[in-house]
Amino acid sequence: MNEHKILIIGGGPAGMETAYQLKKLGLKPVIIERSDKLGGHLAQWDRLFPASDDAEALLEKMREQCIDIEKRLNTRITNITKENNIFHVSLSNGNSYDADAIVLCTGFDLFKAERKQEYGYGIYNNVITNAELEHYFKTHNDERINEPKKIGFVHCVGSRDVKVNNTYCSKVCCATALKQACEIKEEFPDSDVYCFYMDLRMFGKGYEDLYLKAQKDFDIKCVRGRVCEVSENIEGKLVIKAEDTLLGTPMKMTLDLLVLMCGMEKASGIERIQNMLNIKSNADGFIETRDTFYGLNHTKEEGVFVAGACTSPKTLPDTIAEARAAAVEVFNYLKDNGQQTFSLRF
Amino acid sequence: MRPIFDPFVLPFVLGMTFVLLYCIIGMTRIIFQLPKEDRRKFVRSLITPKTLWKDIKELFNDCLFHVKIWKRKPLLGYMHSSIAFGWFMIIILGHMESVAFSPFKDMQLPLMEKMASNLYLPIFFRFFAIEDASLKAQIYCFLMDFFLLMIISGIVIAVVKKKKPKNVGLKRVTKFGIREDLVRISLWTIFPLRFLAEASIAGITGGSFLTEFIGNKLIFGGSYNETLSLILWWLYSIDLAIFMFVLPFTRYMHIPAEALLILLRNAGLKTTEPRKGYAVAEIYSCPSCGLCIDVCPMSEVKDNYKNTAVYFIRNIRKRKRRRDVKNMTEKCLMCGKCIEVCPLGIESLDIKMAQRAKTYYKIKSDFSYLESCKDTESQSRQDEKSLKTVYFAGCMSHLTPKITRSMKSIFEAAKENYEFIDADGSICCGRPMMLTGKVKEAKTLIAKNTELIKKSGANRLVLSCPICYKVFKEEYQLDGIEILHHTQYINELIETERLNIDRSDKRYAYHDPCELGRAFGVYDEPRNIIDNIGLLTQGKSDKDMSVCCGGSIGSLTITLEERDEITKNSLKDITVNKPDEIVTACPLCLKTFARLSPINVKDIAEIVNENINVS
Amino acid sequence: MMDDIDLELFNKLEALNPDIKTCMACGLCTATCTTGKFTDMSFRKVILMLQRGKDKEAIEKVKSCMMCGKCMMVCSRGINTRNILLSITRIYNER
Amino acid sequence: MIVEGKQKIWADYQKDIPDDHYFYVRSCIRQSFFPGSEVTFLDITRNKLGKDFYESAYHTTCGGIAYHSDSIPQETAMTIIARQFALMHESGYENYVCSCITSFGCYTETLETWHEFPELEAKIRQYLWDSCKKEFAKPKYLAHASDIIYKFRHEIARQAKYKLINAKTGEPLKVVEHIGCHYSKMFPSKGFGGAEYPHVLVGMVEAWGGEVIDYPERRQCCGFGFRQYLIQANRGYSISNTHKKFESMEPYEPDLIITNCPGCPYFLDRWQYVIAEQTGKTYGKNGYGIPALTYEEVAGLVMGYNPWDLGLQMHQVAIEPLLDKMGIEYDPKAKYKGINGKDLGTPINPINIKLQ
Repeated sequence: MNEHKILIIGGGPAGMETAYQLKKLGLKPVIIERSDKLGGHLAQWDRLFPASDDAEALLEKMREQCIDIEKRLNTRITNITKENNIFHVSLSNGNSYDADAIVLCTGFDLFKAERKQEYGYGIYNNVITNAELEHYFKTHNDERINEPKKIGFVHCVGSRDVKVNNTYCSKVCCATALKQACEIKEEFPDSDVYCFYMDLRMFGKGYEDLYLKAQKDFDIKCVRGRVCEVSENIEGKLVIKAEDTLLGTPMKMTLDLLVLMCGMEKASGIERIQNMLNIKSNADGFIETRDTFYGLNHTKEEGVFVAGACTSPKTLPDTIAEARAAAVEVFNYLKDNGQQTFSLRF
Repeated sequence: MRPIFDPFVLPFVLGMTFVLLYCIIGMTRIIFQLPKEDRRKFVRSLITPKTLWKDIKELFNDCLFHVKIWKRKPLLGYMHSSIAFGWFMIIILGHMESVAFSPFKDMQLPLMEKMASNLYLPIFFRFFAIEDASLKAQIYCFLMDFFLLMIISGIVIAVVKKKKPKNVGLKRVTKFGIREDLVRISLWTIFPLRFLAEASIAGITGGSFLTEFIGNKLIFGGSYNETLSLILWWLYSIDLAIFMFVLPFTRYMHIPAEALLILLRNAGLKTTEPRKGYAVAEIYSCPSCGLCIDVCPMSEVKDNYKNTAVYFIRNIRKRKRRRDVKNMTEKCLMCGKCIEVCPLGIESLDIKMAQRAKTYYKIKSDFSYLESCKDTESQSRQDEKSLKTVYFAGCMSHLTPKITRSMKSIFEAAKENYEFIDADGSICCGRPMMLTGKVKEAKTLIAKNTELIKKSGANRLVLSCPICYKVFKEEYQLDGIEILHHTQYINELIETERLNIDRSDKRYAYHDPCELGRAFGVYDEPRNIIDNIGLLTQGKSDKDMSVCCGGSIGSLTITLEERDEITKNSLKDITVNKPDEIVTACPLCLKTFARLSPINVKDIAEIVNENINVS
Repeated sequence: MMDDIDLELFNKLEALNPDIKTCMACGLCTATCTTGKFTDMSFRKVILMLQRGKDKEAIEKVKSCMMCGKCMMVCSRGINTRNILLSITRIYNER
Repeated sequence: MIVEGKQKIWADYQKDIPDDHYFYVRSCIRQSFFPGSEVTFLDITRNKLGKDFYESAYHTTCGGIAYHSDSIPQETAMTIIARQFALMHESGYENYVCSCITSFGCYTETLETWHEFPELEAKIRQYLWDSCKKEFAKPKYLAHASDIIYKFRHEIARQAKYKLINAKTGEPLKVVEHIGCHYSKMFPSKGFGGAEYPHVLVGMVEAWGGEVIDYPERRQCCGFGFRQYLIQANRGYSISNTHKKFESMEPYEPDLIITNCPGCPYFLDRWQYVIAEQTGKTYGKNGYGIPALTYEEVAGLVMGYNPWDLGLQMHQVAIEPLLDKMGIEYDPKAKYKGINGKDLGTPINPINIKLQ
């Protein structure tokens, strides 16, 4: 007889926070993480918008909270069956669990920039992604970033674009772009930094201040218009074309560095788990929630909960809030159904 | 018998000669720099009895008694008039005394010597003459001592003011350099030295209560030490010389310059060039008193007090780099408060406007598109001849539809036959353009508007914006068309009972827009209207002392942050007596206040409209 | 091609009026413009044109400005539009 | 430039076309612009590669130019195309290959449209019956002629007498490849290498020893663009577009431009003359232009065909510098002689660009 647990699939911010809150509610969460450490995408990031807070400090705090929580790293789910409201979960390391509830915190994948072929990622040397720039900020080690004089940021790469089948907004790229623009300008004060945007969606607290700061203090030049194509000139510099839609004229310029703001896509391999649990995707490819308001932490399958960016692109504050909400929802579910885990404890 | 000459008079004689020559040359230069027409006007004013009488009256009132300062700050007034009038009286009495009791009266002296002695004798009379025991002489002695005491009392106040400006009601005083310190100290010491010099010799040559009894008896113990006395007389003379040699290069130049300014002003002259003629007379007349510093709305913002009128004038006078003067000129809000408090009434705004007109703009305006602009036809106009009134809201009023809407409804309530001439957009009145110094371009706009208004056939023009009002009053030539701001118009409607107003017990504070109040003295009409509607509360500084709202388009370069400070300060003044609502009569003030005001801000037309008695 | 544009004058303008940078192209200035009733004046576009090296077109627009200051009153970023227009007429040459 | 990145894309965009048995249709304008090209194509495929390429004398225009210049509606264009398919069907072929990129685009567009809207296909079937009493079958495979050469590029390289290599220096020739817009820009999956980095011509150039250059305006249209040229008032757009491309490729000093579309070699060739006459500027060395050839002409040169038999004298830009570089022997006197030896006449020398 296996111990009854609550299984959290994915050890990113959503998973860590859900686990921590469940533990505080007196339940027994287990985090299943396919990589060798907790943190998800947050571990790849250097600083966080809107105020360039240290990502590592936040991650450290979250990891600390998870110290006493049971974790299975380097582990994948191989099979899930459901019987009398109990999930029998087999893992790749041969272990298995009986779970009273499952919380999917599988997060997202960054859009693969090479799919926007016209931007030449993987073909032209000086085209990089937001994640790579963040890695540069962390390590200062990227030979492509070499005293650039002119830098461009392309917003909405892989988002709001029917040509890559992603019609949704990834929500975090505008603020990330301006944050990174300010940071790279800080690093190379003599450079000119251009942001090519369609709409600047600075919806969150402090985001508009970030926008103003970027303009006023960092002289970031925001150009309304999507970059249509990138090529390389004989000196190996990038030539980009876009329309300045506010003026209605096409513009072409040479850049030393182009940063693609890759948006969020559903996590790869998530369909496998969805199939095991009989859970559908929504039109954007993310996991479908029960509804848009009240059932945001629920799937249509009883006992399977969701938190974070696995259901739609989310910011970190959104994710953390949703993780906390998920913990409460799980708690209520177990209480109402008189599940074993619950009766053991109370 | 005393000697008739002593070398110690020489410094004074030289100083006096220098300062007289300097003033005569300076004055001549100013008069020659005047445009021909102005020069003719000036000469004419001097031979017209009416202006001449005015000249004399003002010379006394302003130069000697400083009536204006008295009115505002009595202690300062006393300080100024005691020194100025006292000194003046000492000079006059000194001359009279020296004529009456001259020790050389009976001597046969060569003409030159006589003239020369006449120059210094009144000043150093006590040294050269021996007391006459006659009553007349005693009276002279008494008066001389009296005025000397008066001056010294004034100087005591001046010293206190310098140390603690707040004691005389000033927050900030002008900052000065070493030269100004020197001249000030020399001025302050003239009369104490004179007192000591006269006191030292009073035992022999006589004196009155101050010099003889207090000075001679108490300080010198009634004795006479010839060397000490001579040293004091030398010091007195040298001090006078220092004062006179430095005077033309300091603020004390305002003493002679003011006299000239009064004459020029009474001749009806105005500044046309920023650094020539009339402007020079004004610039030299500035005593750097700094009264304009505290009242300048810009002083609210740290460091901006350096842009106030006194520093502006000083920079022009010092022929500072053009760019500094230009920056100061462009920063000014043009609210005119500095002029209001200026004891000399120096029209520094005119100098600023003249300076702005000197700005060189490489790109010229082109309003040729206005030629094709059709006469704003009005559908409502049935019979052209019966049209009495046109309403011109102006650009800014289009940002405040509550004003235009209220005006429309007031016109209708008063059954006015009117036409809203710029209902779907104005041609700018030209005042903002004027303020940038582009006078010629402004005239183009003025001409176009003139044409449109004249075409309407009306005989009255009602305006909602004081910015427009100013330029319409000053620059437009709309012969036969009466120009009214809506405060004046509404007031007239109420007084002639064409509009009936309901009363409430609401408390209103009224803010005087600069270009309506200070510029044209329209203070009573709005107050009268408010009296008919509710209760008028007093602000901390009303009417001519009203503080600019901060929104003024007079300033070209002031930043939004700086404007906000001014607005907040102005609001503080207006709401000091806790009104329910703030009322103003300018769309710009309205919009500016509305941003930061804790209570409702309304235009006067709006509150009138709210309270029209329909029955 | 943006690379060939000489922005010396624009940089001068921006140094004198750093608030230019904060424009977010909301279009209030254009919508409220008094001159806009008669011409295609648009302050927002003037700035963009100067930034993109289209000085000539921008100057044509600037010439029609009546300086009324409405754009300054409405600007949601508090930009001193009126003085920027004046600065343009001082810095740029009519060619 | 990261070659592996491109190779990955090329690998992703490969299409399946058969080796043999094609119904071949010619291009309207290529026959008059560069008459040697299609002949050479058929000669290479039939005689050098030993394949079955069938032509029908009843084949007409595909209607593409009329369609793209808004002279005929889509249904008309589709009916014309349906008729060509009927010809193929009647001839017993299933694989359709066309010489023209415009046609290729129209065929692809038509087939895709019918796929999405079968009712339209039924309608066209009726139209074709009503007008010609013909019935058609859709081709099993649709290819562009350059796809065939691409497919056999290595075979051609094996049979080659010359290479795209400078015979004197041994350096590979620098080649600009220009793809017709309608080859894969509309349907990236229908072209070898996709839309952004097409491989069809790159593959040929690299197989035959040349080096492809990737210049900033590579994706730009040649300047034909239908309305830009066909409407006389718009021709300024056409030439300024071409000018932009040459300005962009100039720093790379290309030796040759290879194309796969009827309009492209024409405009890239002829406008060089006009630009030279207008601005005095030539883009080749020593007052010459850059030869702009069709892929058949390049294949022909590589395989040792006589340049004048290939029709290279029909080019405005002199071909001789390229022949010299490749070490191809030719008879300068024979340049303006027709196949039958008859004199074709000699063009008047322009002022700014050398013709021979």
